[in-house]
Amino acid sequence: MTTTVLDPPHAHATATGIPNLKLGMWLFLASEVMFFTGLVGSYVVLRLGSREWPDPSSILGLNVLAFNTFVLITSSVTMALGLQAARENDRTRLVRFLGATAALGLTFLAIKLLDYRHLVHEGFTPVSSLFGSCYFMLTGFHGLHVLGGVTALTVLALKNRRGAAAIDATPIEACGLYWHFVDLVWIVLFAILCLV
Amino acid sequence: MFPQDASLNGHRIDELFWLACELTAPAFVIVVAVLAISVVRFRAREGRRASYTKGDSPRALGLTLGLVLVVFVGIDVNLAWHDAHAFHELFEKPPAPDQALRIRVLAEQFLWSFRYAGADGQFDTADDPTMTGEVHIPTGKPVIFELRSRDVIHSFCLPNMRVKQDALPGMTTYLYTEATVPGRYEIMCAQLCGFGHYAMRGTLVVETPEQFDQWMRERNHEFGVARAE
Amino acid sequence: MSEPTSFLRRYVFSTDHKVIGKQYLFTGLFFLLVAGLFAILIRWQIAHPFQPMPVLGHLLSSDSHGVVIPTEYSKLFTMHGSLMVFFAVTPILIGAFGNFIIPLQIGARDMSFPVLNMLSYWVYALGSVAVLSVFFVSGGAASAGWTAYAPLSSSVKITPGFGQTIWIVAIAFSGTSTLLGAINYIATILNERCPGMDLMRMPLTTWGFFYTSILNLLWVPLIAAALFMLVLDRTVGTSFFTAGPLAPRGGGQPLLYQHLFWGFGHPEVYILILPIWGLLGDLLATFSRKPAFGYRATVISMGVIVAVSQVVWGHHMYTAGMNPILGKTFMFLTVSISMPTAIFFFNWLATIWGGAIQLKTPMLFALGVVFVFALGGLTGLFNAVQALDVYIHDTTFVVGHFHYTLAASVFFGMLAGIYFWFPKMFGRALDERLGKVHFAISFLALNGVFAPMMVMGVGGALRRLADPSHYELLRKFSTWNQVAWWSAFALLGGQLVFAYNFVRTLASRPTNVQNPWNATTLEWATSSPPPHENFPAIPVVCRGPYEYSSPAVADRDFIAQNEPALEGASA
Amino acid sequence: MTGAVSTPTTFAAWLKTGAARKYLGIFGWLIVLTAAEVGATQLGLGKRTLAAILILTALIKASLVALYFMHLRHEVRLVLGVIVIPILIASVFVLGLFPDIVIAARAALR
Repeated sequence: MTTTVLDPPHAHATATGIPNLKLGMWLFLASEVMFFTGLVGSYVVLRLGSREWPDPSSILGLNVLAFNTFVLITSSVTMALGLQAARENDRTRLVRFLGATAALGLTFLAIKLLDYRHLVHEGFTPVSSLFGSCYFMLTGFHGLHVLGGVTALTVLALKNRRGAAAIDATPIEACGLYWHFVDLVWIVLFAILCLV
Repeated sequence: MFPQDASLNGHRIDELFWLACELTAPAFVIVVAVLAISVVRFRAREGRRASYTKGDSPRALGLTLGLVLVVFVGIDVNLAWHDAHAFHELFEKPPAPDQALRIRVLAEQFLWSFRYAGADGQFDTADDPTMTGEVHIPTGKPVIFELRSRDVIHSFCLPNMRVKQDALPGMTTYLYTEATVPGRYEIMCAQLCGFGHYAMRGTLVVETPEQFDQWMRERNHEFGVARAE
Repeated sequence: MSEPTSFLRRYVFSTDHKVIGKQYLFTGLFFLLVAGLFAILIRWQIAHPFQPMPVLGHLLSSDSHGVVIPTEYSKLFTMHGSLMVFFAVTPILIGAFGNFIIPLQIGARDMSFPVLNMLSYWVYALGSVAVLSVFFVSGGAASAGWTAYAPLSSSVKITPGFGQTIWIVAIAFSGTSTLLGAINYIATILNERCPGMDLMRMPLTTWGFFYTSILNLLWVPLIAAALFMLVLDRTVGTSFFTAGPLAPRGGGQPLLYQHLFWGFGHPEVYILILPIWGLLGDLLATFSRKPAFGYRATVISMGVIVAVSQVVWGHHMYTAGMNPILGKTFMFLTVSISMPTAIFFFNWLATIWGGAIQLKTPMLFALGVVFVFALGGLTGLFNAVQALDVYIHDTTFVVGHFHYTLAASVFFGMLAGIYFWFPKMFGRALDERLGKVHFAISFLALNGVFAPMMVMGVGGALRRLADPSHYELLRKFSTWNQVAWWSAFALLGGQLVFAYNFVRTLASRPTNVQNPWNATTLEWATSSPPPHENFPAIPVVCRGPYEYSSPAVADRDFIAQNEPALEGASA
Repeated sequence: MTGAVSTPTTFAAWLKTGAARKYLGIFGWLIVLTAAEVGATQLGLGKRTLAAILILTALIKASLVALYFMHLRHEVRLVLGVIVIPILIASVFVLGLFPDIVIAARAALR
């Protein structure tokens, strides 16, 4: 097995030694930090500058949200294990872990949608109050990020189903970084949007 | 160039402007002079080579830092210092409420309305004289404008007083001024507020205290009667 | 990778950074023309309020008989500003030059992510279609100003119509394209440098793009967040940025939008000017035949400005009733930007001082930038300090100031770049004589447009007034407005010279001169236009970027970056 | 496959190997902290105390994810800079919003 065969496009030696895809993903995450700063920061100052703010627990179903947190945290572990499998060049385990991660992401989204339906049914909508606007805006944008992640995971799982060459772990690593970041955002949202 | 200054503190703005001109003009002259001299004197000519200097010598570094220091102390700190004082004088010293005339300004697309406290000295009572498009103030007495907006952001701009202040929906902002020269001046809206923005014009009528008191009495009477009816 | 052969893959959906750069260039020039024509209409209206404008006025709407009515006027300045910033200047400077120059100057075969690069262009193209479509929807184009302050922009009761909403989405598209580009540029500059190309050997142009991309990477997402919330306010009916009677169910904060907007908006002005600063370093050195003076100091100063520019946004909001301590902090930080800027001027002037100046067209435009940017930069101090700014805030003085920095400097810088790199892009040089005529007209006309704005602004003339003569105070400025109008007209005429030169040169026979300016940086070390994947063999860099008039060689006055080490020459 | 690490055959055994074991440990901590968060809301604490506790726990959880799942603990300086600097800038920006949006709005409400 020669190195040229192993070398996927753009995995050539880089000036910094960091693979392009990984560096690019970190840069993208830096921009995501600023994006969520815009959204979360707006929520924080709008809330602190408001006369009154409802107690979230009186509106949101905490058990459902806590379960969803559990789902997303679990998906982060399967993602991390998937990368480990990729590094050990274990194709079967990699695909299974990627699939599990995507499935957990989908579960999160499904629960989210049911939660939305319930809330709207209860009269808590994006226009019912500033809290409603913030809740649906923040969880909505987070949900879209989860959806994007699920798509990427599915594509990667399908791509890595079979092949004779060694697994290129860099795309898995980059996808994992994104997935963990989405998880991280939810951890913050869960605490400051849903619990406080 | 400036519009007529009819206020107690407006001259500070004009002075600041000329100070800023005095501080920046030499820099501009130097830049243009060096450009002109270089283009004339250092044009490419047969047999002459450009000097091979990269500006990384300690001398160049010293020059650079010296320049930075001159700019910082001579221009930045100088201008900011004077400005901070003027700003404090114009915008950060609310006059004592009992010695000032309070006027509520309500901005909406595309007109200004003004409300005085009326004979009882209280706002939001039925005897408050309200005016649209025109506001009267006396000379020699500080005025507090309390600005609100009904729809979008407007900006209450009094060029002859050298002040302006945004009026935002959902909150109250304040503007202080004191007129010195009687006359009719224009009020402009300085913040884009829609298609009619350009026509959101008002009139500021500055009167002598006697004229103003007379005018106020008439208005109080007018609105007091309106209440009685 | 071999060169694609089909027309589509070669010229339309190409992943070659040079092709993408040209796509950006042509699209951007188109928008420059459109937005420029809007400016002509604006100047006409100000100088001749409500008089029918010949030719152009009739394109606006069929029933106004060529008169710019106030509703059209609001749309004109809104679209002028936003098209210029997001669809003309950003794509030309960052999209076109950035794409074309970065890989060539650092000795790379292409960008780090060629497919993403192609995607960036097409996202921008999609945004272009969207932003042009607003002219054809009911209610017409956006009209809340390029700043789109809420609640004017956020409330459909105040500003109805799809145009405003589509406009917001289109700006978000343009931002997304810029963001993807920024990721690509940073990764490319960090990762794809050829052997020997240390960071401190990179040409200043590339440094400019690097810094600009950092600001784009961080702040475009912030405006994206604000724009999404704005769209929600308009479509779903939330009230993030609406307060008072317009938001009966509990209001948000109009000021929050301003903070988010300027949080991005102030870095944005540096995003636009940083590439020009970088380019000046290259051009002044090349045409003075002298190393760029204080290269390291320039690089550090740019970095300082990048850092400070992110914490000065509040100086746009002094009249909004800002917290006093916050106001003072913003004022202090803002004036401190004059220090690194002074270093730039010192270095530029020291570069040409003692040089052997060749007054070629790119050099003329570069010197023009130094002149207009001096005016723009110095008038910035007037706006930076609180009390004075409150008086000139929202007057045409501010408009004059930011047009000197963002329009005049950027425009001249852009033209300098086009004249300079045209031979590299297309294998033939623009005509020098026509270029000089172009410069002379542009230089006089630009000053004729923007200097009157400053004078009138000090006199109290507010911006965005459909008819300044509505105010007695402003009627005395009619002569100045005439000067500005005729200058704007002349400016447009001057660009016809450029357009003629551009088209004629493109139609002429290529000369393929590799290095017409005898420049040292790597883009001149390959053929013109460069082949697919840029270099026959990846170059190896042996020295800094500006070895002009080095005593190490006697027969010529430059040593290219990739020439093998010479005896006695130091890096 | 040449060069591949000899993988433990059973899944259960594999989960006990170095990296996998570490991930599962972090997972345990995250679950415990989440439970603690939910529990804290039931204690009837003051609003400020509760907020402080929740923000602190959320930061710890976020750090665990960033340091171990995203491997920031073992990253080179460049990558750290790419992500840490924006977080600092973002914090400064949000703090800059406070005087105008929070403090001024509260003063206006009084």
